[in-house]
Amino acid sequence: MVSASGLLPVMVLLPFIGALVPGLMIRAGRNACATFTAIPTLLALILLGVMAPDVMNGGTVTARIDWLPGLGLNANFMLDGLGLLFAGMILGVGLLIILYARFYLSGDDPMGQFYTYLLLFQGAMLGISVSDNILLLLVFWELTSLSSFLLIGYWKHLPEGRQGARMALTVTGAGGLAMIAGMLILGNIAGSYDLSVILQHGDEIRASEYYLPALILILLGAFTKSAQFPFHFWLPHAMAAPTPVSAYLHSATMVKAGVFLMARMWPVLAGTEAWFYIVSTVGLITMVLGALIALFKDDLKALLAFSTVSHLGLLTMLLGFGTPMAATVAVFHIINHLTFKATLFMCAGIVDHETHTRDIKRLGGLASLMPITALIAVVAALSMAGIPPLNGFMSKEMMLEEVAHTHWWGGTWPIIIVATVGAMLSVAYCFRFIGHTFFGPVRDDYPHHPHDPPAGMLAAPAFLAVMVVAIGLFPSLIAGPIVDVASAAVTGDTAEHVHLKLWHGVTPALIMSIVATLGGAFLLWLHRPLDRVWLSTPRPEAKAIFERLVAVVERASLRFTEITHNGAISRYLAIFTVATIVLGFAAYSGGGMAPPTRGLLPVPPLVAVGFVLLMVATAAIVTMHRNRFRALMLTSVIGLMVSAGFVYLSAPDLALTQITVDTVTVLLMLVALHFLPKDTPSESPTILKVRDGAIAVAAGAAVALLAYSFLLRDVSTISDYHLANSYKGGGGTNVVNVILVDFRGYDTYGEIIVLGIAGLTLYALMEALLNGPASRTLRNWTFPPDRSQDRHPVMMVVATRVMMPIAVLVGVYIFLRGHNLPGGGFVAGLVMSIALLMQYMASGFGWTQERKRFEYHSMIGWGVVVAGLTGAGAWLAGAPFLTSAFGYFTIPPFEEFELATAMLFDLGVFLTVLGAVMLMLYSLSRLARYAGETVNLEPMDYDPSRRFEAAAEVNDKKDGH
Amino acid sequence: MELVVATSIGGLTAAGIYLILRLRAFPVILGVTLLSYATNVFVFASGRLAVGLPPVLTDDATAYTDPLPQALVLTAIVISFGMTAVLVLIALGAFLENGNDRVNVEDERAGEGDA
Amino acid sequence: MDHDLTLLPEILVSVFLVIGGLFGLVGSIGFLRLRDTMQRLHAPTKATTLGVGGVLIGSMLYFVMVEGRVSFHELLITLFLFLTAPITANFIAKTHMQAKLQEKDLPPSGGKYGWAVYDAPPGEENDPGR
Amino acid sequence: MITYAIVFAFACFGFGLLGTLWRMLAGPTVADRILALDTMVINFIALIILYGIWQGTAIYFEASMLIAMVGFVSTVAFCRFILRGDIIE
Amino acid sequence: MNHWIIAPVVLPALLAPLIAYVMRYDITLQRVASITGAVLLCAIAFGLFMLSADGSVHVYRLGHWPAPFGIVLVLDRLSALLILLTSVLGLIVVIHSAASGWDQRGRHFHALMQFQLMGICGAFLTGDAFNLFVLFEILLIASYALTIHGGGKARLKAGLQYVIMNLAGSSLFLIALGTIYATTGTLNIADLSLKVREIPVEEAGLVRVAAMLLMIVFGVKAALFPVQFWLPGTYAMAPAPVAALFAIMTKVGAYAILRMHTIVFGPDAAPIGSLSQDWLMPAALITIAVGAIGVMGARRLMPLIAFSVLGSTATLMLAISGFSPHTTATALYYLVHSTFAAAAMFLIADLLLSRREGGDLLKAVPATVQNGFIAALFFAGAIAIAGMPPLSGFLGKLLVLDALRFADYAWLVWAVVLAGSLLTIVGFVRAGSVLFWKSTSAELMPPEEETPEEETPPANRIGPALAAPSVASLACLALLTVFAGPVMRHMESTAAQLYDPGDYVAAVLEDQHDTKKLKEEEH
Amino acid sequence: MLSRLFPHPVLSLTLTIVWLALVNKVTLGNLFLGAVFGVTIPVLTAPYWPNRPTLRAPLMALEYVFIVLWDIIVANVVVAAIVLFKRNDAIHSRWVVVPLDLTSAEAITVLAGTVTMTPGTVSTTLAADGSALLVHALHTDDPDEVRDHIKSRYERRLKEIFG
Ligand code: NA
Ligand code: NA
Repeated sequence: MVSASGLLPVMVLLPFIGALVPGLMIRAGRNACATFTAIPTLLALILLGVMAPDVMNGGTVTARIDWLPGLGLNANFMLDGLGLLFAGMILGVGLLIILYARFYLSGDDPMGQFYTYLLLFQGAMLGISVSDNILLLLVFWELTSLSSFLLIGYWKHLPEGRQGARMALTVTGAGGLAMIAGMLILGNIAGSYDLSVILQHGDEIRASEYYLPALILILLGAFTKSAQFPFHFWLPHAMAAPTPVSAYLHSATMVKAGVFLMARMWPVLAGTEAWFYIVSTVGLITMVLGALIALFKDDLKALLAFSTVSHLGLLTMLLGFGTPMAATVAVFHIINHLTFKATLFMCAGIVDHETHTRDIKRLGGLASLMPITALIAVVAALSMAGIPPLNGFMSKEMMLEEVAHTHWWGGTWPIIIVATVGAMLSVAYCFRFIGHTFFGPVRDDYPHHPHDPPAGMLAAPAFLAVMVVAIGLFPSLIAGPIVDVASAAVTGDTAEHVHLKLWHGVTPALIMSIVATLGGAFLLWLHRPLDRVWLSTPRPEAKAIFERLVAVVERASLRFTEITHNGAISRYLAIFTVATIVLGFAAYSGGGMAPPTRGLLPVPPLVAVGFVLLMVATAAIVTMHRNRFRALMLTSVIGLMVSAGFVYLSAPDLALTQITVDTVTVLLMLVALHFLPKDTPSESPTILKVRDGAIAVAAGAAVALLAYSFLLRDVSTISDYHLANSYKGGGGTNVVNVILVDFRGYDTYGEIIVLGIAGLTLYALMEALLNGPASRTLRNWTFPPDRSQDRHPVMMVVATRVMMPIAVLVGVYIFLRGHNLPGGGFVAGLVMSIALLMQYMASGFGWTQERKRFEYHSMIGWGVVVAGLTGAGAWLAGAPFLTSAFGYFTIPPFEEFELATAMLFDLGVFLTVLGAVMLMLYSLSRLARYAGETVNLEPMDYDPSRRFEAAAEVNDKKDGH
Repeated sequence: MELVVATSIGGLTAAGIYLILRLRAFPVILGVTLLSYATNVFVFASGRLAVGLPPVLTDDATAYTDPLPQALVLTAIVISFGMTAVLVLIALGAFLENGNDRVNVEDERAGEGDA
Repeated sequence: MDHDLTLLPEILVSVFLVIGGLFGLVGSIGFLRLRDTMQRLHAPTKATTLGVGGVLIGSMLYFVMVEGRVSFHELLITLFLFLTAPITANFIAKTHMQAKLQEKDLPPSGGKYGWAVYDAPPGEENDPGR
Repeated sequence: MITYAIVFAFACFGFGLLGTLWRMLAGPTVADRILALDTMVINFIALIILYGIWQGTAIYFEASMLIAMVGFVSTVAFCRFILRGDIIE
Repeated sequence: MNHWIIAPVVLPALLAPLIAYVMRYDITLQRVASITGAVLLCAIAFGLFMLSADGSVHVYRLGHWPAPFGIVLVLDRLSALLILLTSVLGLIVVIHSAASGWDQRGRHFHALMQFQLMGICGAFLTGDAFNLFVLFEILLIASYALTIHGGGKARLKAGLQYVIMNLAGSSLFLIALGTIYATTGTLNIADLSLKVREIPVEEAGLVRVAAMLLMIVFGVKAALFPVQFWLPGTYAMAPAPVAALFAIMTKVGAYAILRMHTIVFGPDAAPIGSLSQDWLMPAALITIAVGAIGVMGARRLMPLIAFSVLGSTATLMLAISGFSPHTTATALYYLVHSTFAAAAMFLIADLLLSRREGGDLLKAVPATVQNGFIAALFFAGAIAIAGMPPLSGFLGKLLVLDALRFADYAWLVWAVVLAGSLLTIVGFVRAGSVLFWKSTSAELMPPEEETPEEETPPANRIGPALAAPSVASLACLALLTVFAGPVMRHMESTAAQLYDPGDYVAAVLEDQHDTKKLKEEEH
Repeated sequence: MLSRLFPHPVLSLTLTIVWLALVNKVTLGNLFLGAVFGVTIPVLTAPYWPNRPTLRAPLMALEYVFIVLWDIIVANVVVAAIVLFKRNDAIHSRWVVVPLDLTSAEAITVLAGTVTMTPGTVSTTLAADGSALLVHALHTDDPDEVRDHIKSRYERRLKEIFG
């Protein structure tokens, strides 16, 4: 047992591991590729064989691997009878399909891919069949959807393949998602996601109030997968896949997953009214409907596909009956269906392969041209039709037997009639399949002249056909044991053994069967007129409906997205603002406010004047903003008044900073505005303006109220510590500066990095612009002809020459005093840059740039590095980043002065600010030269002293003559 | 005074928001500028208002205004300066490349996908 | 403002402050009532300059005579204002000329070249970048 | 007495501020508006100095000095923008 | 104090200027430096991860000032996890941008990238609310630059919108911080935890507003309804490696919500109550729907991916909205998944689009070279982000659904998540089918003039260096799947630590008296 | 060598004084520090001020300063009177062209500045070759008189000062 339980996960893993191989082996040739695909399958089959005896003896092989115990999702495997049956089918048929596909696929088809997908699919199916954890089962379940998607869409150049694959994935994927919910509910009722645990909680589950939702959700998964009405429509379209895929997916594996699931969950979910009516009804409808449609399909594969639908319906119905016997019959029929359906698919593939058509109306008389194929197909088809002594007969008989004593919607008769009709239709399409394909006169208009294919292609169907006969003749011997253990696993009843035999005597079932056979033959005889009626009857085309539905959803989604995410940032912001106001208000209303603790400070008249200026300027910006230049000037007024407020309210540092920053900002904006339109067109309709106005006023009022509320209330803050420790611990009397460079130096470090990045960004963007289409726009730039000819006026140049050194000195002063009085590296950097900007404005870009001593880039770099290294320097002393040190020194003849590492840090700030501001303006002003501005070589338009020299020259010339 | 400050904040916020809801980059930039004035004053006000008590230590002063919000505002001013600069230039770049300075993406539905 | 002041400094300081205030006021009045832009340019650039000058002197005197500490800061501000005011006026005048006036509205310069706002400097007459 | 003088000066320059604001909004020419802004700055400097006297502190000195400096720069920049479009060329 | 704690900030911050200035003319040197930096960052992050794995909280007091007066960095399991995640993602992205040549399409890419990493790591580490703002701004401004890297009109417009949106967000952040300081008088997160709880419920109006505003700010970053609108446009237009890196940016918002909620504004803080939960779950649900609908309706690949990322992030937020140790653990698992899945998707899309004619329009054009390889990568990425097995997205989804089963309206949560998954799957299937399958069909229309913005690149093959980052992202997902058990155990303990903030608060504030004394002795 | 170290001796002196004014404390240490800045800053900014002018008559410059200061005070009173008491239509503004003999840029600038700061006149623009100054007079009935006043009172002195 120990070894066996180790083998189980290995068996499941083998196909997945093997899936890596074909892609690699394809270079070694098609045979090698096929062989190496077969090997893992074969190995898995061998492992299964090793474990089989335990199971056949009534045991269960289990393996438990912890995967995600927190969730209850574990790689727990369990091989019981049902699992053994399915695993055997999956691997056995898989092996045959691998063989068959080797010959079926043409040289143009990427065979490596095919085998990879096939093995992935095989692994997933195998996983489903032996999962002992429903979450694990879900994993494999979804994997089958995915891998079958790849298989169905294998011929990706065919639109039918692509559509079929998408439809299959959509439908089964949707079912799978529903099933996730169902399984989660189930697990929660049972308290575990382990199947073996769940199986023991059947009564509890059925009694739970969540039973019905769980049931419906799980059945959605099973029905979609097994193509039950009304989800049956995807299956026929999956037939666009290569025939080996169809044979595999639609006989033995994929579609049986749903049936498997119902069988697996049977002990837990079955036996209730809900189960009975939902499952058996859906199954019955599917059985009849599938058979009916199959009868009128001309495409061999489509016919088989609908017959599959029909048989799946049959199986579903049986499981739905909820009786152990019915379940046992279902198990038996699963085996039988596998054998004949896989055979038929392969035969259809052979026909297609040989004649290059699958259209039944273009076929006929193939029996003499490809006798072996015909023989195999006839055997399988007769079995499907339920003709003795083949295996299909037996399970059909047993099915009808179950039907005969099932009480359904008020009696047994309704179901007997409907089931018999189903069987009749089934017989009819089976006869049609063989009759219209292989019998009748030989034609001379086959698209391609057919003959029997190579043995390799025939081997697989032939083997299965033999099985069809053998099971029919010796059911107990061949199928009996496995049916026993499998049905025991479904019903949980190990005591009862089914006695599979051909002859049960004259039973109601036999009568129904005879009626069905005769009726079927009669239907086939009437096929031509019926076909005409069928074709002229309007009926809903499921595929069209589905595609229309998807298209509608798609269009609706697109519409929704286009309306909501239409790139209208203005609206996004409006929503943002409104949401903030609403949520903020909602938050507020959950609390209250303490009574005010502070009195109002008086408002001197001058403050009132400043307030008027501020508010009028603000209002004026709103009303006059379309004249951009004017609006910009008005922001200067606001900046001025805000600075005034800072001065009045004891914040000199803020005033300094605000005023200098504003100036640089205005300069930047002016440089940009030069290239932007000078006016903003009036575009918003009035209603929009009113709306925005309302939002804006609401937001303003909210913020004002918020501020007003806290302004009236005291709170004790941490800054007492800063005031107390600024001088002692930080070495400065300007507490704000000490906070900036010491207490919260890390913020400042971040802040200069922001500036540094801004500088870099502007530079990088400018490069991108000047190398992109924007440069074309710029090159076509025309300057207004009436602009002033006064480019670098003499007076300005001279004044700047005097002022710049003074401004630099002021910058130095502001830098040095910052630690103790308002000022510091940041303002100093701005003052320096304003001094330089003055020079740029006076003497022009070209001349000034030529005299530049420092690279702005490197200035930023050095700034950030100096600040960083100053901070890191503390590590040398074993102290944390940015720990400062300071001391007071006296070097005659200087005054006593203070040196603090914080000043070095501030130097970093200074350098970064200077570098960033200059790099920004430098980058921006490069635009002008692209727009055709010349580079000036002289500092002023015309040095008046040259007038004198020029005159002298003229005089010299005159003298010379 | 408190009322004056609160109203100023409110006025600046309202104007700022009205402008950032406009359709062109330049008024939006102006709006952002006004908004950052508003937020700076707001944060500043969180230290409450004081007249004539600058937080520079002197021997004769008995009380100081709260220095911490001032430091925060300084940081915020610098950051918003950098941000404004980047905003202005991106707006300019977008204008030069697009030929207009609209902030909203125009409806230029390019071709239909064929899924 | 409860310092113990002696009369003379108080009078001196007050006089300068009042003078400063008056000139500031005159400048503003002129700025408001004068007829055209060029006229308005005269009022503030002069009157306000002296207005601020008066205040600055008042401030210096106050700190020296009342608070007893010498203050040169005001001198610096004066220096700045005196350096910049003419340039500012000059620029604003030129702005007005460029925006509202034409060369023909002005008397000729009397030389070979016209006024700098309208005429390119020697040697750059044909520069397309201008 | 100084108190009265300061209040008087406050009133004068305060009136000046309002006057410049009016001129700035009313124009009519762009030169008027720039001039108004420049004058506003100068009035503002005077007010800060006065406030310094009022408070008896020199701590606002840097503010007025810087305003004098940057006020000039922005006035020139505004003018250059009208004159040439490009303020740095 | 362990100085390594600040290394994730200082290392890139020092490296970036060097790259930008010293190496500015040599792209090879930049690449070497950038990749080396990223590798070092990974190593440091791993070290910190191990350091914090025992559940200890490490506090780094910048400037040696005691909390709450100076700024502190706090390393706990959560911050260590996110830094590790950031650094690994950073390495992946840096390699991709070097291998794909994205770093050459504009200036200063690597420097900006380093700054970006610095900002993100800093945001995860900081224990100070205002400092969080500063680091947000760093990571934002770097992201502005990276968003418009390489220029182009659509990208600039998208960048402009991104900047505007975030500037509005930053303003709100400041208002929130102002209100916080005004009501509590402190900025240190641990200290806030204490101060908020001291406020009587009936006087908590203002601090509640502050909490809400903060959550909205973080909601903007995390792209939650109704402030999610910016994300699709920005991510769709950003350069692919940048968009990949942005996978972590939304997580910064998620992180901040989680951090502030558990330490400061948790439901045990009476003044705040259940403020965060009340709106987070509906917002997340609507966002999931918006994302899924966006995927379903997308006609272009990049918006499709962007919307799927929106949905994925919203699923994360949904898990966070459970606000219990268990739901948070699942959220953290999903966070890691969502980050790598989004990154993988963007990188793979880049491999495809740089080889494909006709831009990202979902329309059949002739197949690119290595159609199959790219298709396989795309398939894997789509599986991951749509939450299909076998990758971690499926496990994450199961975890989230399972964890939220006791939430109010659990059925609605499940319905939205599952329906969202379906739409996402269908959308991706459609896209993949057109991009990879239909492109092989013969009856292809000749490529039209659609979006010749990015000129058609040469049909170059994908070498190992170029494939590695995408494959590595997928490999991370695979590892996350295989080792889901141990990973979840770690997430459980991370969440447990998060919901027991006593240690955090004590570690930050505990030895303040000692520190103060030490500081005084120094002078 | 010396000229490279002191590109602008007057400027250096000015800066030293400005420094003292900035720190607002006249001590030997500050004087020394100011001197250090006075030397270093002009060296750094020297490239931006080529062709430094020479002051030929420093005393005369001092005289000039006092004359101008006096004129400014007078100017303000005069302008105040005009502004306050003259009716708008009684104000006769005129343009005045002042042909220049000065050729030094610095001298012209000082002259233009002086004109602006003194009675009722604002200098507006130079001729493109710097040969004339356009002055706006707030109120005058005789532009020639204004021109002659400017030339005799200011330009003559400046010519001597700047050589
Ligand atoms: Na420090
Ligand atoms: Na004059």
